[in-house]
Order: sequence, then structure tokens, then C-alpha cells
Amino acid sequence: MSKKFMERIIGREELIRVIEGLLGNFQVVGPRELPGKGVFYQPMKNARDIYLGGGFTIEPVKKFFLSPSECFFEQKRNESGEFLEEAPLAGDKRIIIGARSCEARGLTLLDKVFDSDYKDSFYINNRKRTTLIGISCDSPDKDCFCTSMGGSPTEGRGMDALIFEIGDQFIIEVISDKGSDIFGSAGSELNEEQKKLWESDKKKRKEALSRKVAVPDGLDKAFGSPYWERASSACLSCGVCTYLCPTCHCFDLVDEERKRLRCYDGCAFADFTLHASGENPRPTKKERYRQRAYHKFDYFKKNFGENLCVGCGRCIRHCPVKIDIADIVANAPLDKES
Amino acid sequence: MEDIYLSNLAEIVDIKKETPDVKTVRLKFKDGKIRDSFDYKPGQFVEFSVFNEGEAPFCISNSPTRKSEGIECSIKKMGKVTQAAHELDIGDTVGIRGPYGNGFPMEELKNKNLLFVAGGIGLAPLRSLINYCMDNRADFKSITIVNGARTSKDLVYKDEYPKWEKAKDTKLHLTVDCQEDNWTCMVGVVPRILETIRPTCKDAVTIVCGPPVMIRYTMPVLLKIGFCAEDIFTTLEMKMKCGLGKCGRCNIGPLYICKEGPVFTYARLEALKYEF
Amino acid sequence: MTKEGWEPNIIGFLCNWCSYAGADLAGTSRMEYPPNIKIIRVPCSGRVNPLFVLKCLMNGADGVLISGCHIGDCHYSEGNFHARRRFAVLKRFLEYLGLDPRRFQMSWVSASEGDKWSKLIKELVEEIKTAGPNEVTGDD
Amino acid sequence: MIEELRNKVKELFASKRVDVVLGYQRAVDGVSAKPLFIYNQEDAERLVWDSYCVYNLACYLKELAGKKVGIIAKACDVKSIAVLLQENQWKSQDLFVIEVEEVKPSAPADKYESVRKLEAKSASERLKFWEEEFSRCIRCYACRQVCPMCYCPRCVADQSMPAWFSRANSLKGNLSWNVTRAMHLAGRCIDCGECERACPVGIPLRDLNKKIEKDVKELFNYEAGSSVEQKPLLSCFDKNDPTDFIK
Repeated sequence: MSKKFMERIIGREELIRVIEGLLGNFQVVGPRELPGKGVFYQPMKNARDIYLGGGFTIEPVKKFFLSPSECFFEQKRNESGEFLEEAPLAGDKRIIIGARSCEARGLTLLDKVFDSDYKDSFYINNRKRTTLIGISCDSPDKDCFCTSMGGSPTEGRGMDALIFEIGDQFIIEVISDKGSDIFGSAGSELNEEQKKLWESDKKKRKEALSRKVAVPDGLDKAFGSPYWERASSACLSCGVCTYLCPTCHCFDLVDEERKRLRCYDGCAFADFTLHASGENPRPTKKERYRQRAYHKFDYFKKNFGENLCVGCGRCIRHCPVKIDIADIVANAPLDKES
Repeated sequence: MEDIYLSNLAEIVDIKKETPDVKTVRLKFKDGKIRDSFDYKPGQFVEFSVFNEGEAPFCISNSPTRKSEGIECSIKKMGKVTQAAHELDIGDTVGIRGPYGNGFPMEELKNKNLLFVAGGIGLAPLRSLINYCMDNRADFKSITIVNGARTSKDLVYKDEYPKWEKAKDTKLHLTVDCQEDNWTCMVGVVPRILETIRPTCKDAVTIVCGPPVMIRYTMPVLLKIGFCAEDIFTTLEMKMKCGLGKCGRCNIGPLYICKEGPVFTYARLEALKYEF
Repeated sequence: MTKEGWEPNIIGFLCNWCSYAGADLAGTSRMEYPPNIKIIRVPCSGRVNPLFVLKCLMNGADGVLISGCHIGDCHYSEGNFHARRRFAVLKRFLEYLGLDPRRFQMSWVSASEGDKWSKLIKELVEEIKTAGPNEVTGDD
Repeated sequence: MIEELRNKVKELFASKRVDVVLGYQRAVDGVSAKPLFIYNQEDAERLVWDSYCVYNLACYLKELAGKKVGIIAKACDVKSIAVLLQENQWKSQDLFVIEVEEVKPSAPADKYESVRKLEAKSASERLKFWEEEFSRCIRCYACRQVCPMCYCPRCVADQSMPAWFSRANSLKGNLSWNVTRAMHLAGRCIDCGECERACPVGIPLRDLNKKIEKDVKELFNYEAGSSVEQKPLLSCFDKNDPTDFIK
């Protein structure tokens, strides 16, 4: 990470004023708490709505880049016959405030899928037109394990700026040009004492994570084991874990009202790999759950060198039957090659 | 940046009814530039769109050497897209995206004896390769084609059989699962036919394509005859949607069949410790 | 409120034995009624699935009418009984969701009631006109 | 209490009365509970029973057809099993129900309080309320997968010929899905509350099902799961069903 940017320190009111300034000429999205429901990213109308608490949004920022349903083109007809009207790429710049380090890190993993051999124009356009400002979390819950996945609550990977709330002040780590456009001249530079305070605060945040998960290498040795049948027995085959995961990216292409849509899809669903002939290479939830575990902790590592998991804990936190993928994968039996 | 999911419009120029539930559709791209620049290897597939119904993968069943006539896809009526495709007429517009997949490794097949083993609609990808060999006959040694189907009505490309039989050093073996009146060729499932005719495996390569059950029982027979796993090529039929190795359906282990395949050697599939 | 010249779009599911014949009678007897209703013939009012009603309302229909034989006249003897019970639940449920109750109506019209049919459609179109266009389906 | 439960389950296996027993076990966090599939006597050791055991295990019955199944059932689970028996999904001799008394907090005085509050609102307020709720639906179908009554082999939402609901994340598709799911549970939902608990975005799904439950009681004096012999609501009728809404 190029270190040519200086950290800034800013008061609460000034931060609110900076956000209000942005509201004027950008589309700004931030976390908002709906009482009794949870925290959701929503377009911000008033800077004071922003949720600065310790909790996590239910849906990750992924949905602003890989949209739950995206229209690619529409088939139309004019006098000279049929033609395909391509959906225009959204042009307006926007700012997303409040992402956690795990979600932003998830975007850099999605970049490996959608911005590599085949360039997904819709995803890339969303990435380019968005400035992502993170808020470092200081109270991870029992399901978080980002430090075991190579990340940390203080990591700015995939972000343009990262805000640390310390006391009633905010230290802003400017990471990219986009971040410096907004916070480059905000507040003041850090003096030595504030820098030390910030370093100790960062250390405290990392240590706040109680959970350690050791993902074994060579998971493929356990592929044939009946372990997966028991591990997945309680799975309901719903889409909660895949849709709320910052790195799950499987999708479906469907035609509706002459439009070609890309919609979220998930390997947990029973008909995800069902052939029209009725054949299904993953007929039961054992194969399906094993596919999700292996795609994240074996296949993706083989193809791209990193686990496809950022340890955000959403799939554990929101699973209706409390299935814990970290525990299941950590205890996979590598010894017997059954 | 161009949209990698955008279909190219193509017009249906000819429809041939092969069997009660299989039609071969010949398409010509509407856009001249694409028509000329579109090139493919035998064994590659395209994402065929019937607009407002959906998209499905179909191998290109005619040889690249005959690309000027248009590209052909043989479609068996199975699900939503294929049923809609069967209701299309000549002159209708469809969408073609591709070509995708690795296709057959042409260099490894050059001046070798070729054994084609096909079951039912499995002959479609092989026809592309067979006709390619016919048009470059000198590059290949002997050709043996074993083509089976449930009944004689299910045999596809019947009008090409005489041409294949008359070709140089080419033998065609047709078989149906059970005896039918006025059926003169062989009777029996493909694996058993292979055991009876025992084609030579010296300096030979075999290409197999058919329903999963046929592949499962044909492989051991080929190994018994003497083919080694590196010389057995098969094209896998998986559920595919994007064709770009992104949508997460067609993978076996870390391999995305639509991108790294669908053509694999049996050796590579066996080496995969994952489900196959 | 509604733009000038807006004409409501109403879908009618008519049972083949009574209501369809009643509508046909209204036609042959030259009875005037507004053309806003688009009729779908079904074997029996019991054949209509709540999903049909929902799909109509969600895809731009301003009103849905289900019409079948009077209780006791059903060609299949119990089709309209099932329909009555099924749509009693749906009617209240759609109202609970905030959809205007005038947009989903039911009526028994027998094969001889051509006049009831034309009067019914006239009333229905007036009611839907006052209810205005169906905003629920605006693609957000 | 828990020892007694474990021994009862072990005895079921010993007498070969069951192939699998559905129960609860401690979850990974050591505090909450999660469902447990018991296949033999050793598994029975992991059985727990406390207020964290909230799941309606009858939702797993749809995958265990043909097996002899034991199930640890709370009061509402027993009612959902009654509906499954009533709909001929299971034969009682294949099911071995181990009833355990309710640990959940007792139901509020007026069960339909939230429904009445919504009914009192104006139509436009209700529409705005539901539109806002359904706009958050992510179509993960957890509400369907967690429901014992949703056992269709191919759900209407998964069908493609025709595709009944828009797969897009639009209000149209979300509203159609949630309304149809509630209608398909008319006279069958026993309000165990699992759908609302499983919904990750907090949509008040019980207020949908309870509204239909209230209407069905008022219109036809019908209660889901009250007795196994009772015929399903929408597959039967009565001569003097209400008819005032029909012109």
C-alpha cells in the first residue's frame, strides 16, 4: 500500500459536516439501524442517521458491486427487426461509508473473479465509480474470525479511507486518491502522542478477536469422508449463508420480460446444478454443503492462492440452524483418505 | 468495455428434424463482421439464447471447415430453452455467445488412428470433429465410428452415414439397444459392441461422448481393450450458465468444466480426487 | 389525479359453462358494456389459482374479476364451493396488504344472465376508474 | 430430565424402533443449541434440552421419508406433526414423537394483537408498511426451508415453466413470493414462529400467517393442527361458507 498519504484526525461534528458536504453532490450510502431488525446499508438522507455503533450490517457491501439482480440487455424490436439494447453502465459517482475491513477485503477477492481473465463490465464499473470509506470495528462478536483469515479489523485493503473512532475523535487513515479527495485536508495531521494512541488502539482492536480458526491445508484428502454427511445433516439448503457472504459470487442468468438478468444464486439450493434431464451431480445437501466448504477453503485457494473467506462470521451469525463453517472445516478429518 | 454476457444476434437459416425430439438448427450471424470473425475448434460450445426464455449451452455440431454454411447446433427437447428452440422457425432470431470451452486437442489427434464412441445426442460434438477429419482426411490414419442409440429413431445425422462409410479407411458401426424389425446393423449397448469389435488401440486415440451412464460403462471396456487413460478423451455434460467459469455450477473440484473443459482426458478426470 | 383518457385494464376469469355463456349472451343480445375487461376462459371458477390473481395485479392489471356459476349450478358440482372458500381468504388477505379491495372482485353470473353481466361490468369499470391506476406494480 | 430423555432415545435405538431421532445439541459457541441428527446410541449422549432449543424439528421430516423417525417435539411441533399426518405425509407408525413440555415464554394474551394493529391502519399505510418490509427480502427462501409445511418437491418459486415469480430483487417478485407462501399455508400454519426467526432481514412473517389464521377462524371456524382427522381447509368446503363478498 503506497504510504504517501497522511493520516488525519477530525472531530465528530466536523466529520458530520464533511459527510453533509458529500450528500450535496454524491449519492451517499451508509449503515442505518432499523430498530428490532438490524443494521442495513441505505441511501443516506441526513448525515446524522449514520450508525456508528459496534454492530455489523446484515448484508455486506457486496450487493453494491455484484448486484442481487442486474439487467444486462433487453431484446427490443423496431421496423428493421429485432435488436438488443444494452443496459447502460451507471455513471453517477457514489460514496459508501461504514464498510468493515472484512467486507472490503471480500471485494478484493471478488476482483479476482470478475476483473481477471474475463472483465465483468458491470462489476468493474461499480468498483470504479464508488469511493469506499470503512469504519474500523472495535467490538467483534463471537462469530468473527477475520484475523484467522489473514485480515484484521484495522486493515484497509480494498478501501479508499478507514475511520477509527477513538474517544470523541476520529482518526482517518487515507489510503487512496479517492480517499484523499474527501479527507485529504480534513481535520489536522496527527501529532506524536496521537500516533501512539492510534497504534495502541489498533493493537487493542486486533486482540479483541477471541476466535482463532485454523483452516487445514490439503482439505482434498477429506473429500470422500462421510464426515460431510454428518456436518451438513442440519443444513436447510436455504440461501442465507451464500447471499449474506461478502465473497460468495455464484449467480444465475434468467430471461424475464425480454430482459437478460443476472440474479444471485447459491450452491446450497437443491436445484443449483439440476440438469434438465433430471441428473444432478450434487443431489443431496452433503455434496452441496461440501461444495461451499471446498470452494472457499480449497478450490479458490488452488485457483487464486487465497481462501475465499474473510472471516466476517455472517454465515454463522445468521444461519437459522447455527451451522458453523469455520468449526466444520477446522475439524475435517484429513488423516483417513476414505 | 464490452459486455461479456451480450449475445450476438443470429438468424435461423435451416432446421433439420433429426429425430422426434432432436432438431439441428443452422444459424447465420446477422452482423457480417461477427460472421467472418467467428472461429472455433471442434468440441467447443456456444451459449444459445432463445430470448425471453433463457440460455443454454450447445456444442457446435458442424465442422469449422464448413463454417461458411453457418454454425449448427443440435438441440434435444428437454427443458425450457430447448422446448422454445423447437418451436422456432426459419428466419427467427436467436442469440449466440461464445465460442467457449477448450475443444478437442487437434495436435494430439494428428496422424493417429481415431476411435469415435457416441451415444444418442452425444454424436453432436463428435460430428464436428469427424467432418473436420473428413475434410482433412490425409492428416489422420484409420477412423472407426461406433454410434449407438436407444432405438433406430434416435440415431442422429442419418444422412451423413453413407458419406462416412465411403470415406477412405473409415469404418462405421451402428447399434441400437434392442432388436427392431428391418434393422440390419448391430444390436446391443455401446460398451458391449466395443468388446465385440475390439478396435485397435495401437497408436490410437478414442473420443467418447454420451449420457453419463454410457461413459461410466464404456471407460472400463476401453481400458480393457488396451487404451491408456491419456488417450481417452471425453466431453463432459455439466449444468452450465455463464460459460466463463464464474457462475459456480459446472465445477468438479477447482476445475470449471466450461472453461478448462468440457474436453478432458480420462487420466485427468481420474486424477481429480473430487466427485466425478 | 389520473392522466386524462386513462382506461382501466381488467382481467376476467370466466367459467366456461355459466359466466362465459352469460357474457356471450350479453353480446348476442347487443347489450352495451365497456371493453375494458379482457376475458380468460377457465373450465371452472375452482380452476382459478390465487397465483393467477396475484400475477395479474403485479403485472399491471388494474382489476381482476372471477366469475362462475351460482352455488349449486356448478357443472363439476363443487368447483365454485372451493373457489368461494379460497377467494374469501385471498380477498381479506389482499386488503390486509393494502391493495384496494375494489381491484379483486367475484360474482356469480349464470348462462342466462346476460343483463347482469353487462351491468356488472359497467359497475366494475366505474369502480376501478374511481380507484385509479394500480400503482403497486411500479418497478422500483 | 435430560438423562431421562437420553435414555428414552437410547431405548428406541435398542428396540430398533427408529432409524434416526431428531433432537438438539449444544452449538459451537457452547451456549445456544442447534439441531442434532441421532443415528445411534452414542449420539444420544449429545442431547440437550433447554430454552435455547427453539427449532421446529418437524422441518427435517420432508427429507426422511420412508425412514422410521423419532422426534423430540415441543407443543407447537406436535401440532405441525398433526397437520403432516392430516395431509398424509407421514404414517403415524413411522413416527415416534417424544413430547417435551414448553420452555418458550408463554404466548401473549391476545395472539392477534399485532395483526389488529395493522388492520386498524389505512390501506395506504398498510401498503407502505408491507412494501418497505418486502423491499428488504433477499429471496433466500429460509422461511420456506425452515417450515415443516413447505414440503413440495419443486416449489412454485423454483419452477421455470412458467416462471411464476420474478427472480429479480424487485418489489413485484418479493411481494408475490411472500403473499403466495402465506396463501399456501392457509389453514395449515400452526404459528410456530420459525419463519420469522429464520428471516435474516427481520420481516414480520408471522403477521402474515396470523392474519390468515385469524380470518380462517372467523370465516370457517377452522384451526390448523387441532386434530389429525380434520380435513385440510382448502380441500373441503361447507354449504354455508360466507358468501357476502360475492356479487
